Amino acid sequence: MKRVALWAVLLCLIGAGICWAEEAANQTGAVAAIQPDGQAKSLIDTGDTAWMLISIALVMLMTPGLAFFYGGMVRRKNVLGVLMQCFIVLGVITAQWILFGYSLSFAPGKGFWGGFDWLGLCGVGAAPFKEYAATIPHEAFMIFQAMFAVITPALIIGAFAERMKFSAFLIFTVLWATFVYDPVCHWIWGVGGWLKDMGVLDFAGGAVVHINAGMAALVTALVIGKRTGYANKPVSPHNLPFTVLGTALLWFGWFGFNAGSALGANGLAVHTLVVTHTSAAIAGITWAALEWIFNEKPTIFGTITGSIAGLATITPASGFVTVFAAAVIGFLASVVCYVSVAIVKPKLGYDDSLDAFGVHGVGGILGMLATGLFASKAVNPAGADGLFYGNPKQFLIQLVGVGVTVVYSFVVSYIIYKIIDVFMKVRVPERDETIGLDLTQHHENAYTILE
Amino acid sequence: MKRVALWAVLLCLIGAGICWAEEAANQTGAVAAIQPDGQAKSLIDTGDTAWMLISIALVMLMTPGLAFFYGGMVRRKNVLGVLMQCFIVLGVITAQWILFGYSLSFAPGKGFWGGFDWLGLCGVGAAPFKEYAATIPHEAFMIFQAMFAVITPALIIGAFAERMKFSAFLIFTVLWATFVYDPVCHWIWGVGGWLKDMGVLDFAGGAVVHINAGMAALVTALVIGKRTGYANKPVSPHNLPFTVLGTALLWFGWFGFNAGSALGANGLAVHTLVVTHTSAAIAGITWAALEWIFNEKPTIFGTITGSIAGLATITPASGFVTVFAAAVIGFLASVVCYVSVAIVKPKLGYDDSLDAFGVHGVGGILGMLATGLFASKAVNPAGADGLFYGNPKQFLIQLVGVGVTVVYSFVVSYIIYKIIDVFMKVRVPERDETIGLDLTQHHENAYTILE
Amino acid sequence: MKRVALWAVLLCLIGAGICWAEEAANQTGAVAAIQPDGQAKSLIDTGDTAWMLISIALVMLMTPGLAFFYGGMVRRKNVLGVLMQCFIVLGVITAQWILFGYSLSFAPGKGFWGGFDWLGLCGVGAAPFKEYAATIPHEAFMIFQAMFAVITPALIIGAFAERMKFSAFLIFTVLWATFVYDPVCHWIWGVGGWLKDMGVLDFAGGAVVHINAGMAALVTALVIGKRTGYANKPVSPHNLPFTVLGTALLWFGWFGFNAGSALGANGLAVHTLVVTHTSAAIAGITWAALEWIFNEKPTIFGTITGSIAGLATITPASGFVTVFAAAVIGFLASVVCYVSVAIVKPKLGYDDSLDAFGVHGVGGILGMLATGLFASKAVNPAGADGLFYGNPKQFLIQLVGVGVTVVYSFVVSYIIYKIIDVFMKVRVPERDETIGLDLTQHHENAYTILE
Amino acid sequence: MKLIIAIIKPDRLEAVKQELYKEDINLMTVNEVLGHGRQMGITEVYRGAKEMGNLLRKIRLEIAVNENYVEPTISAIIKGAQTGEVGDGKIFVLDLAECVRIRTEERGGVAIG
Amino acid sequence: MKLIIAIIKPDRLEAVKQELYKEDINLMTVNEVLGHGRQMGITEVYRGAKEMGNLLRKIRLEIAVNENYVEPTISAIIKGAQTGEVGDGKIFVLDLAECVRIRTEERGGVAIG
Amino acid sequence: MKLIIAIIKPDRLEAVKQELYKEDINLMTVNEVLGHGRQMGITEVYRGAKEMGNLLRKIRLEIAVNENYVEPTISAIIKGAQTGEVGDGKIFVLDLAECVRIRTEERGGVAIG
Ligand SMILES: Nc1ncnc2c1ncn2[C@@H]1O[C@H](COP(=O)(O)OP(=O)(O)O)[C@@H](O)[C@H]1O
Ligand SMILES: Nc1ncnc2c1ncn2[C@@H]1O[C@H](COP(=O)(O)OP(=O)(O)O)[C@@H](O)[C@H]1O
Ligand SMILES: Nc1ncnc2c1ncn2[C@@H]1O[C@H](COP(=O)(O)OP(=O)(O)O)[C@@H](O)[C@H]1O
Repeated sequence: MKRVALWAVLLCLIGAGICWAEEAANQTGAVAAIQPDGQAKSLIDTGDTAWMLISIALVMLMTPGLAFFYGGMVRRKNVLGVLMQCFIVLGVITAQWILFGYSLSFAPGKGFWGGFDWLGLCGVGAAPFKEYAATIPHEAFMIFQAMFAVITPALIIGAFAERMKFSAFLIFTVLWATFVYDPVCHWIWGVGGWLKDMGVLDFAGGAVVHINAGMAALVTALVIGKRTGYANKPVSPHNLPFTVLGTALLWFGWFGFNAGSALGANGLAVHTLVVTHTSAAIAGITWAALEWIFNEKPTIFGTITGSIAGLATITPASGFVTVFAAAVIGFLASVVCYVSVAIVKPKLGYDDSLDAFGVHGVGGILGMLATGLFASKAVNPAGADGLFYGNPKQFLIQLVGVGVTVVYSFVVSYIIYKIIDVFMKVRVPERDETIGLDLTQHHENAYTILE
Repeated sequence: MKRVALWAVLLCLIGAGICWAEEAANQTGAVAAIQPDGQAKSLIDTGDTAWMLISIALVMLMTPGLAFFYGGMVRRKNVLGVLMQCFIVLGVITAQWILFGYSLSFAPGKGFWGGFDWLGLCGVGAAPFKEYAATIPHEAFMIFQAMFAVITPALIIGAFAERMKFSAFLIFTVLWATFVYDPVCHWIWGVGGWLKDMGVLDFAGGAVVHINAGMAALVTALVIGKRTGYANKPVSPHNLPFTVLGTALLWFGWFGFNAGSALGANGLAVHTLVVTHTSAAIAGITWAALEWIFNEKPTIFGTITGSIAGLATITPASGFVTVFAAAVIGFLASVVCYVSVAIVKPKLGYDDSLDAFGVHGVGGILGMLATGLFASKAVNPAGADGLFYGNPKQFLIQLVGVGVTVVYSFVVSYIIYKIIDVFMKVRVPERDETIGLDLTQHHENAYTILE
Repeated sequence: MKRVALWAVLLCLIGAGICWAEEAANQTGAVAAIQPDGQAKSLIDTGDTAWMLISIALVMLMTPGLAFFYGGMVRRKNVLGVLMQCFIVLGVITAQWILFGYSLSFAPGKGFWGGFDWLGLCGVGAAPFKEYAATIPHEAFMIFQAMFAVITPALIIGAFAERMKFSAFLIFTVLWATFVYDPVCHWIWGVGGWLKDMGVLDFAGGAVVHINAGMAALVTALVIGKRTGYANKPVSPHNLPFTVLGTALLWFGWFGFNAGSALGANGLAVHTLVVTHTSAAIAGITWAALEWIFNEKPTIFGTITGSIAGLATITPASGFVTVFAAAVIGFLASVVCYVSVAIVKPKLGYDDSLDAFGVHGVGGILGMLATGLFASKAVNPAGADGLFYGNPKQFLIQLVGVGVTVVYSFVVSYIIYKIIDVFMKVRVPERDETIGLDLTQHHENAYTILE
Repeated sequence: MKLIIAIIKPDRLEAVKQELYKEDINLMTVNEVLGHGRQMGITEVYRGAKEMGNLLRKIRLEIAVNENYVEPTISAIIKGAQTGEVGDGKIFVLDLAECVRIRTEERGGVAIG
Repeated sequence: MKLIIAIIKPDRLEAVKQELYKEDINLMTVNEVLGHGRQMGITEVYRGAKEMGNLLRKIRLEIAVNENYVEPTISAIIKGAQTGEVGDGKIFVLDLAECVRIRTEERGGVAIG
Repeated sequence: MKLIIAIIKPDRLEAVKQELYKEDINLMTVNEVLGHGRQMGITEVYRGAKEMGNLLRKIRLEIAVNENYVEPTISAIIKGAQTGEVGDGKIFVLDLAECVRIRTEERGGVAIG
């Protein structure tokens, strides 16, 4: 594994170099790509671009946010393991995206993946690509989507936290991004994607991001097995304030995630933001209320779990539904995820350590279906009416979208896991697990005890 | 209390539902509300909207920022209690705002509250509402103001930290938002508000936010009584870096709070930002200097307290004064708040645990009066000249604004507290206080000790 | 030292007052300065201004981000010392900038400093100053640059962390900002600056910020001497998650730092953001790979160090190079900084506590030179072609820029240090160092142990 | 010489210190421990998973004294720490064979104070 | 009466507690310590600076018992903590001269339980 | 057998460990404590509220040794920890009735090392 990493980096650079060398040869591409004047400029709206620039930054911040959200929940001896996995995803998937991930996902094409025209970002410059976003540079859309491609595999980390080998994790992530994320993303969002053409609505990633990651989480949790000693005793979060901090950053970033998906600073972006915030707020208080009823006391851990569930669930619906629908969706998000996390999981007995499936997978499915119920052309004429607005067909379409994503992600994630497991055990040896991932996988300690 | 919470949530949803059902019936409203084209679009400026979108996110982030600012100051056993109170406010007041708070505060009207036309956000859509902001969607103004409505009651938490029952807190917050925040907000900012019509200047919430919250803080601190053992020994902050982190997020968010109140990306917004930053900076170093003189050494805790005082104090003045005035105001903010926190409070002996009154209340009063001195039409033609620019009347008007807010908030906060205290003791039993709110109110621990 | 601080603040206010008094006298200046209509308005682009507003906020957040980045690395007993130094810089340099720093740096002029026309911000208002940015208020450019002036001296803190007297630090910072930062900034960025006129390219501060701070770091580390006990044992970071948090905030803020330096929401800003993110990502994984090869395991501390190196290195190049070049630069950044931090430093044996020189100084030099290699007019017509695009002269120009900055900062920082050392020992007494800066310099503890 | 170890409730530390000062006992070593005693713990709940937290925060005092101080120390601790409720804690007394002051290398009873 | 001090691996705490409960030993005081023993530490690396971390996290138990409980306590601890690998830890037994229950002021063997 | 408890200044730990190694004493248990001694605390100030912090960070070492190692251990600790200033700390020596190595169930002097 050791040197492979470096070689990979070098190879990437060379690969990319070829593309840019070509580019440099005929020059024009690059010029049109970035120069902010002439025809390109006239198409670009500075207000829309300003909102995209900050949305990109907001969504980038979500991955560190997730790192703290998850990092606070694990034991002290594993917190760096979680932070490391999140940050390495930020690095590796950014590279993957630039080299080929963006092309596989978004280059127009009707196949399994998108086309190969945009490998190494060839042709992706300052001129808008109208089919995706007419008033911002194509590069802005590309890098905005890069942040989605980063956070999705990072979400899965919650399922196998505290017991996966770092090298295996790295390989899993790259393969998963390429063979699960990129195709599903293309099908639902890419020009020529078959689910998109069928009419599946997924505003900001209910299926592409949350179901996709959630199913992979379920698979890996099942296959890797429970943490040692899990049966006897629940694991208390080692630093709940960190988890709260992560939630704050995620909520903050989610405004860019959802409202940024409007790809401009318009009424739809504002409405999406309102809807997103409403769902998060209602879901938070709903979870607190459920705990108050069933566990005597509301907890901050529950409240923020509810908010995250509300955010995940509203994601696919956020650009299509009214504020009222958002409140209902937020309410349902907490009820359903509460049942899945606090009742179903212990019954079934798998160890989805930080509830990556229970919150994101379940929330994503719920949100995609809710979109089929509550979507309204009155909110977004570019969308469709849902069942409650007289169009039952949309609900069926959403069901198909959900079904395809669930099955595809489950099966392919399983295959990837198993293949890696043949070459190297994916799970760390028990001794390493006992000592903790920080020391055994990274030779570091998060906190000093003396001094 | 237990089930009440859930029922409340459900009721809200139903209430809201009725409104949206109506809306759906005649359709048009919703369409005009969100659709980003036709006449509505032509009015919306994408640059202004982009700045509002991010300002909304920035102000949202202030409540978690405040949670860490306060959370770091309390003892380890109470940190989750503080975080929980802040997050539940984010949830509950968002719901309140959408259902009726926004209408009570901002629907045009000359009464105690604004009108009831905007209950459940009926009629609040993408079309700008010119009286508030002509170039951004009405929904943007609504949700921007929601964040103000959230953070204001959250500020009060500092006064009764470490000893209030969670259920009592929840009821207090909702009543306070409805009977104190909403009317005062209407009087000063709402179309038809009598203090607004009188000419009271409050750019971003010196009276509406800081005096309002500060007086409620003073009342609750007085009525709930000192923390057990307070007399013997000051309570050292359990995690000052968290308090510093909170300050950073607050300062960052305050740019949205103040400069966002310009409601557009214009010269005034930029100037407001400059003024805000200047006041925070000068106030920070002033407090440090005061400590250096009177306590031998400057502290980080003092420096950030000063900055927060500077931010709170400049808030009402930020859109009306020059940079020079901002420096003076920042300087005065630290001097006055230092006296109030380090000298007056110990003398009077009430236990405003985290100085919610001493910093926000006192800072707000100072800022409102300073606005009456330093405001200048040269800075903002939509404002007024203050005493130093030859218009003593404005100072008197500001005095009225301050007086009304101080008295009203003090009295009504007292009444609300006392009514709740009749039905349920507001203060936790001493045993719970000793063990800590985290365990007794929420059944959680912030940090693990072993593992 | 004690009362000096307060007097300084007062003096500043008076000084500033004079300027504003004049301003007030002839009124017009102030009006034109802020009023958002008439001719001024027509020039201002709301989209560009929105992006600048948020970029300002982002860059402000970098200083607290740096505080946590550094604060997590030191021992528990010194964390507040680091946070305090960062926050006091935020306060003091903001004051310095407003009073005279901005004028010294940016007022047009051909001398050692810029002119004195903008002392106290006289004449700096809402109207754009075309030579710097034609579509945003001049005040926006001023305050954006203020954040750069703040973070640069804050970077140096890493070199002498855990052992500098606070009062000496304060004096050093103000003198350094005035005699090192302001002139170098003027030479490279100011209208009339000789290095600018010579054609030195530094998009967002490779020389002005990183080399400048890095050389000062090297000098101070050499002169102040090693930490007591440094030889025997490396100092483990007391709270690595804080360092990770700081990295997240820095990365987030760097989008404003680099892409904000495009001074508008245009294709160049987007491209700069993409380039910045790419370099950070590649550098992060490169450092991890190097550790994997040479130290058996990749660490999170290494990964984030790499990312910061990548960000610092790409800074001067970010608006001039292709994405491919950014990947190469990111790769080189980690390789070179890794060598400097993990191999050269221990060999030479100086104690640059947190590698302010090893990462920022070295990265800055590398980045400036790389700009001379990879810059391309195809990317930014306002730039120049580098060596690889057929213009070897640009590389020589960059060499001159680097050389001048390296020598000037090294020498003048040394002189400033030595002068202060004559009047007061710059280093704390050994007893204070042993007990820790938090208690001895600030009379505070970061964390409670009991309770 | 005896080494007295006392386990007390965290919020009684201040009171115990005051009582000890009154008896002129100023030297002690303190740390935080978790105690498992007759006192009922408080249930903790994390995402629905309940845990009967049976380890409660306590403070552990270690005080080395000469024989004649043993009883005053014990009664001072009791005075400061007793609330009458379960969980008040215990005092353990051990024989101390030797005591050395590092600074002066003094030994025995004289080194203790 | 004896005061038993045991240094064990952190992940064995739960098992040790269970074994102690079986022997009806419910009272104990626990804290985290760092142990330096025969067990090899794990190298830590910070920006290339390697450090042989020779202090490992351990749990320290303090249990005061009457004589007849000494052997059951020792064997319960061994049963719960033994893995057979280096680093399993040690048990130290000290004579306990006196024991006081703060709540009731009871002394001696009766105060211990 | 003896159980040696030493309270030292945090920054002396490294030196004490080196001195102990020289005497071939490698086994020990360490934790952080707060000490209240003759050494003056440093005033802490929080928003103007002053507090005379009289508890200072110290390191507590616990070392079980056979009789013949007692004096070497004591003098090694002194050598490493002594600075001559107030606050250098104390060494306490207790009789150790029994010692058990959990891994092997060995007892007595042989289990100590
Ligand atoms: N036999 C014992 N051995 C070790 N520690 C004990 C013992 N008995 C009590 N303790 C400590 O004293 C604390 C208080 O004891 P507990 O039984 O709860 O109170 P009480 O003494 O009022 O009955 C416990 O939490 C534990 O830390
Ligand atoms: N002589 C001793 N004095 C104090 N603590 C000891 C002693 N011997 C062992 N310990 C503690 O017990 C722990 C385990 O000891 P170690 O030698 O690693 O295991 P084992 O007993 O299996 O050989 C050590 O980390 C240390 O905390
Ligand atoms: N009698 C005692 N009982 C318990 N701990 C003690 C006693 N005397 C000293 N200590 C511990 O030793 C530390 C150093 O003692 P101190 O009196 O400050 O230094 P010195 O030994 O140089 O006079 C104290 O902080 C305390 O933790």
